[in-house]
Amino acid sequence: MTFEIPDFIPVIPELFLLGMACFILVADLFIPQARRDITYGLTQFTLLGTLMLTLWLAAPEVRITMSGTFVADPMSDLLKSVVLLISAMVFLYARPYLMTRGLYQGEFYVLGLFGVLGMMVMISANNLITLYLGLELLSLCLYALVAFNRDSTQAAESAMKYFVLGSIASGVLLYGMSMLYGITGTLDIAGVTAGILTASGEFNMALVFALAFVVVALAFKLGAVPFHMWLPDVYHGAPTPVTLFIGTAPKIAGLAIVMRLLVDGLGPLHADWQGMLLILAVLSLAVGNVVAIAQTNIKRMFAYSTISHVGFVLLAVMAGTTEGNAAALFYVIAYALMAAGGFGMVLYLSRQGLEADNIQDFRGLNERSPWFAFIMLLLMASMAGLPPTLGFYAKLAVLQAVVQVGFIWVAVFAVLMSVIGAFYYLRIIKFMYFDKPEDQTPLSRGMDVNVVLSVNGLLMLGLGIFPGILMSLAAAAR
Amino acid sequence: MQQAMMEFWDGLPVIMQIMTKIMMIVGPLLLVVAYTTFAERKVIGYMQVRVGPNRVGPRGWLQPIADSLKLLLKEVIIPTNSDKYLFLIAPVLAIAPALAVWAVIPFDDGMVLADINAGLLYLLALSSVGVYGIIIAGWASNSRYALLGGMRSAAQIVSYEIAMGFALVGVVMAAGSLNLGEIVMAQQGSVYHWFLLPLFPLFLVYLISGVAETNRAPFDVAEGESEIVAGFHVEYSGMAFAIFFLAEYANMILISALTALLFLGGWLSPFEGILPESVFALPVIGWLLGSGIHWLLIKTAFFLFCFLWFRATFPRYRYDHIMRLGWKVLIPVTILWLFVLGVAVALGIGPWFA
Amino acid sequence: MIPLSHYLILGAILFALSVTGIFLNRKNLILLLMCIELMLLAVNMNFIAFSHYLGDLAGQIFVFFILTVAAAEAAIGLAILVLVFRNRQTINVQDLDEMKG
Amino acid sequence: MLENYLPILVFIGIGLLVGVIPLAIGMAVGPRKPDSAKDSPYECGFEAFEDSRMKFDIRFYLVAILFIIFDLEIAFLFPWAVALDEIGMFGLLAMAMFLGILVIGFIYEWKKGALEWE
Amino acid sequence: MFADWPLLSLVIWTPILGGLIVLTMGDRMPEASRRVGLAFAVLTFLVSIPLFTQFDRGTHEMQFVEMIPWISTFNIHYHLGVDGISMPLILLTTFITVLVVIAAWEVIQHRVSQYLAAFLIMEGLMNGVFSALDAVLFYVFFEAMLIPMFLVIGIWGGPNRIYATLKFFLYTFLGSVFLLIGLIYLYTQSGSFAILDFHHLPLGMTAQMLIFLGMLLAFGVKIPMFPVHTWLPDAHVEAPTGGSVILAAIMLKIGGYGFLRFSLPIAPDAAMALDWLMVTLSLIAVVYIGLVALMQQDMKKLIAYSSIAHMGFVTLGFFIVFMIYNNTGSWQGAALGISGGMVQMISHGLISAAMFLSVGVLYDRMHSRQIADYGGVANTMPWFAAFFVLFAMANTGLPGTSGFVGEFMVILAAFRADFWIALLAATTLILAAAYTLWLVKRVVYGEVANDNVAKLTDVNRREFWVLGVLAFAVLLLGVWPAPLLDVLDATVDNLVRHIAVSKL
Repeated sequence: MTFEIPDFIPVIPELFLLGMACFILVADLFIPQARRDITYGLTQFTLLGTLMLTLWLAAPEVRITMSGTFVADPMSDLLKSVVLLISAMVFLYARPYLMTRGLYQGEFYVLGLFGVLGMMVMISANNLITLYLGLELLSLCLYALVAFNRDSTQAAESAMKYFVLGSIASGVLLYGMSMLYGITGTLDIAGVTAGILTASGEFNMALVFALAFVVVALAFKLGAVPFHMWLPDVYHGAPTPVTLFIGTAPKIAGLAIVMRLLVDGLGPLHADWQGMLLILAVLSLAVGNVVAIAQTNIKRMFAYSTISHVGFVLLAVMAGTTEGNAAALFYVIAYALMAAGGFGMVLYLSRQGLEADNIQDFRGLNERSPWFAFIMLLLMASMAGLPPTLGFYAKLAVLQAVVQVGFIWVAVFAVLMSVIGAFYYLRIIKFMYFDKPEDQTPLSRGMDVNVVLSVNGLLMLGLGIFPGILMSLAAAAR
Repeated sequence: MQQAMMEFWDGLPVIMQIMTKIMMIVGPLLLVVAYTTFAERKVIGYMQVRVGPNRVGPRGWLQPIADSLKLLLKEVIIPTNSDKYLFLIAPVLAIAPALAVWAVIPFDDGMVLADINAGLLYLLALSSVGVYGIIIAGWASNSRYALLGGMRSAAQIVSYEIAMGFALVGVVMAAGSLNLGEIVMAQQGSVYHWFLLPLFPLFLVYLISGVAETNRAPFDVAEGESEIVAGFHVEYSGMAFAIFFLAEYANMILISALTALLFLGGWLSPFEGILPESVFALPVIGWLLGSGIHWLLIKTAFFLFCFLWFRATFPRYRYDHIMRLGWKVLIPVTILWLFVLGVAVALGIGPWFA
Repeated sequence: MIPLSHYLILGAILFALSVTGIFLNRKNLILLLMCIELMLLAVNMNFIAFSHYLGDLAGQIFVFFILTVAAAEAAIGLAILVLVFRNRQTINVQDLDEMKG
Repeated sequence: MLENYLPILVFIGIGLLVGVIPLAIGMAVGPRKPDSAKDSPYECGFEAFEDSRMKFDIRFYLVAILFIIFDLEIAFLFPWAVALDEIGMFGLLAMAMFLGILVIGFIYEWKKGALEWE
Repeated sequence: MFADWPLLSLVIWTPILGGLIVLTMGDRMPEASRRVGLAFAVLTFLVSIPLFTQFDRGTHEMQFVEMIPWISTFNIHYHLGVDGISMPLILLTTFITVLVVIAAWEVIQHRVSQYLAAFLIMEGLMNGVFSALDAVLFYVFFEAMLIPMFLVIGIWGGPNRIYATLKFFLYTFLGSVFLLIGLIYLYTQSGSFAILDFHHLPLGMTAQMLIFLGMLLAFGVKIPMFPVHTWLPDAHVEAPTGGSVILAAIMLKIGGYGFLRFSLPIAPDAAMALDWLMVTLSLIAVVYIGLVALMQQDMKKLIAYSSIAHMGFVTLGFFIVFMIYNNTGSWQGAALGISGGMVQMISHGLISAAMFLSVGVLYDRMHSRQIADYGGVANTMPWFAAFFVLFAMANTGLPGTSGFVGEFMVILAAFRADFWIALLAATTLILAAAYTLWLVKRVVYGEVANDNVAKLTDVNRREFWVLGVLAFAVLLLGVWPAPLLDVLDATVDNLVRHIAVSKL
């Protein structure tokens, strides 16, 4: 038996990223602290380079390689590009914060890059092994990143919680996978689908069990109620740049594995998982939105808001139609962009000695910086789902998919919950515009942060006025 | 007569057959252990220009028997506040793997208790278990010295285990098998075919790691009397102590035997392929010069002697030097050599990888 | 020949044990980490059993990867544990309550 | 094939017995006269004044963690090494990449001082 | 010459562009911001005039149509067009905005550019609401309006502004999401978001009922109908003058417009089945809210309640058509109610704007809205008093003012339906007269109440022009409503014809 040399072309972006991450890891060791900007620059170069490669290699057909473990298709091209773009933004926003806290270390970037690699592998997984490895590569990097500030009690505690619950989720996922493997006799996702279709009736019970394990694990990873316990604490305890990272790109990758494993792999069991997802989604919407109102810490508030957004995404997936899947992709991309901007604003306000993670810290932002108050306004409006911002179309697409399959009352419930959700986003707008600032320190960050954050906010409006591009991309990806 | 014996043998239940075989390994082994202690004292004695033990029995030959009797009759002290069960389990955990490993050691072609494919893996796995004995002993004693000694030797053992593992990977690459018998047979041909030559750096690494693994001088800081009294077994006395002692020597012999098997062709004769075939056909001389268990014993004995020799010659290493040697010298060397080896195997270089 | 179901039951028991351990244990974080490892081992048991009975090697390969990841996970878990201990001087599960959960 | 493992099982049992029996004999035959001085842990003559399971150096943890990682890499190397002849140049390159990444990690920990003891 | 210009797009995007320009000017040069803001407001008004002059009064078809694909995935188009119902509302919007910008000239000194930008952007969005022919486009404009209004009330409002603005926002938002679900349902049925397609979509009774109720929530809150009107007094009272004006003059009309554009044509059978509910609620608004207005101590609140009552009249006019049909068996007579409602909307747009501006004039001088603080204003501010009395008369529906035309038409229609309903509706004339004139009496007439009033100065030139233009418009529409009725005619006729056909 000799190995066939696989087609490496679809994997080039990943290989490039891996090579560069390794290079940066080593190079950073020889860079003195004063020249840490080199590491940062290399990281951005890597992300953008990978983005270029991904776009360059993007193609409308499905390419399967690496003995069937790796797939590149329009969905992976789209999601990877967004993941890379958002990660680049994350690192950009994070830099001033890291510099002022003594956290400006190469490890942050290396862990981040490996996390991005993990996400890319997840997105392109065509085999349970690849899927699991990508997931773990991402998770392990995130655990380490959460604990990145070694002197923070909160960070250590939330890292521990994240680690424990994340590992349990992985274990549960693996257990479900093992049962799937036992029933279908293959680890290949397409094979699993075929296996389920041909499996005889006596396996029905086992299949439902396996499915339940998989769904629970995915719910854990995505933070859907009632498996959301870790999320607020992790968002709260982690250093803000890490919260920013966790809150954005991994959600995209998370949806990617939902798509690959649940929608594609376990597609024949749609009738079984539809109900499960429905319950998860409804609970997430309710708990996320209601509990968020009570939060005073903006990171916690965003955490609960994330939960509610996850509810929306699950709602779209639940529909089980092509439109639903496209809506889920569109929603999650929109969400990642919004969250990047939202946390970017928190980082923007923070400075030496001020975390700016309290909602009160947004007081009077309009007087301190009308422009960034406007940017934040756009971001919050988008999260609340107000037209003409991007968030509205995301919700529209999801609702459309839900109504189409006849779940009108669920749609009504979802919009009611988003009205509740609008309340706490409005509260931030209220603090920014209607209150007097307590803190008069002038806000100034580097030009790069100013520009990108502005673009990020304006994107909410721009993509809100022309949502067609992103929507058709999402539709083409399914 | 022979016929009757064979029939008797075949009539025994399988389990009895196995037990008998095991006894045939364990019995001599324990004897060798006992006399290694004696040899150690004698060899070191002569190296230091003294006589060594010479009172018990003729020229001291009964010394090991006396020692074991003495240890048997001494009290097994269980310190207060110690964890009694763990305290007593620890020595058992140390000796059991040290003996059980011998199940896969081939003494001659086909002369092996369990001819399993994953022999080397089994070996690696069991030798790791020995660490538990040490750590548990250190922990259960409830003594600072024991704990520190236990931690130190555990850290040392695991550190060298990595280098050792890499060295073994080299052997497997060269032999293409995990079965120890097959590894030996892969070295068949002549003395040049022994892995000693192509794997020389790995051989050195393996030997050094072996010494460190067994906590022998010059890497015996864990029980360095001058620093932390006697390491993890400071609280042990009587038979409990004796068992640790036994385990250490059994391990020493094991490492020697393995070195012989893995790098020096095991039972293969060094004259093979050098002397003409006809020589081996001769009676007695042919048997002596040809491959056989005696060559393995000789090689093992040589390395065993080396162990003693090292102890007599080298001054004790400082702990940080030990760790540095393990991590910063041995591991890089092995990894580097694995690369070289990989290329050599792929290209089929030399008489070894063709 | 041991029937497949025995292995599966063993795997299930191990899995249930680990889950029970995780939820009942309120004292020691290390125990928690061990339970997580146990969970992965239960999964491995399943995979190996299936792999053997299906005559398909993929399951065993998966186990290989799971083991590796488990080791990396244990390494990070221990590192975080050390961090928690350094910051709080305790590894009691119940003491992890600085943030309302 | 599985029968080959039976001797091993028996051998392990005997190994345990070799540990247990002498210990039992020793405890039975040897004297049993506890006294507090004898039973107290060895402290170079000091009184044992506290639980001796004290904190110890973080580096022991570090070694343990690094060991886990490296030892598992070896677990990958074994099957590869066995099959090296059959998987050809591609197998070799794949493992070279794998080891390359391992080496990068090794360089990292080396430079970060994880391997320093004093 | 304007016929082939994208007039509707211009009407929408000119003010939005202007708003953004003003916004970027910042607070450094308030005077320049004001001038630029005014320039854009006037420009928009000028652009909107051809909509009226070039309007083809003989057809009910959509005019000035623009249609380009927007979101192809969902078959959504950038689809604009106006008919007789929407065109007057656009003119009203552009006209009122000019006045609001002028009225803010000296009053707003704090964050001027943001204030003006908010109003200009809002103007564009409201024009968008009136001209959108695609449901998603409509919804986008409909919701987007909320944000600038939310900020206007929250930043420049009175002491209790935050409560008021949140309430305003959440009420409206809550209502509108049900509209959204309804629209999505319609999309899944028809495969497009074109409103005109919805009109011709056959729907079952249950679906119609649910859609109608969903839209009722959205538009009922907006207009506002009893019992979801409670946000309005709060919002009006706390909003700055400009905010109150826009809110009363235009935003409320969006609710009425929604009924005509969506509820009636899309779910005619449901509307017919529920007409008792709508009429009852309308009458409650007219009578009960009228009584509530009588009790108010706060001028703005009084006008706010009066607005609710007047809007009750509008909905009465819209939904009484079914009763007329039941009574007379003819759909032709029914058009009167709808036309009346429309005239009432336009007229109320002018009058309420004028009333709020008048109160604003007083408030700017005295910083009080309490009726009790005033008295004898006529002595110190004769010009103002004259205007105020005129507007108050118009508010009561005095013949010769625009208020009269609409109310008269609706009451006339009501008589065709049911005598008692007409009688109840007619009480509005008495009630409105009571509360408005009592307000005028207490504020304008009598002795000079206190020193503060004595120190008042009369309207300045700017205020004079603003009030004067409004007074002119109110009188013009009162004596010569024909141009407006001409515009409405064909469209309303078609609407009635359309709802006459059951969709079941």
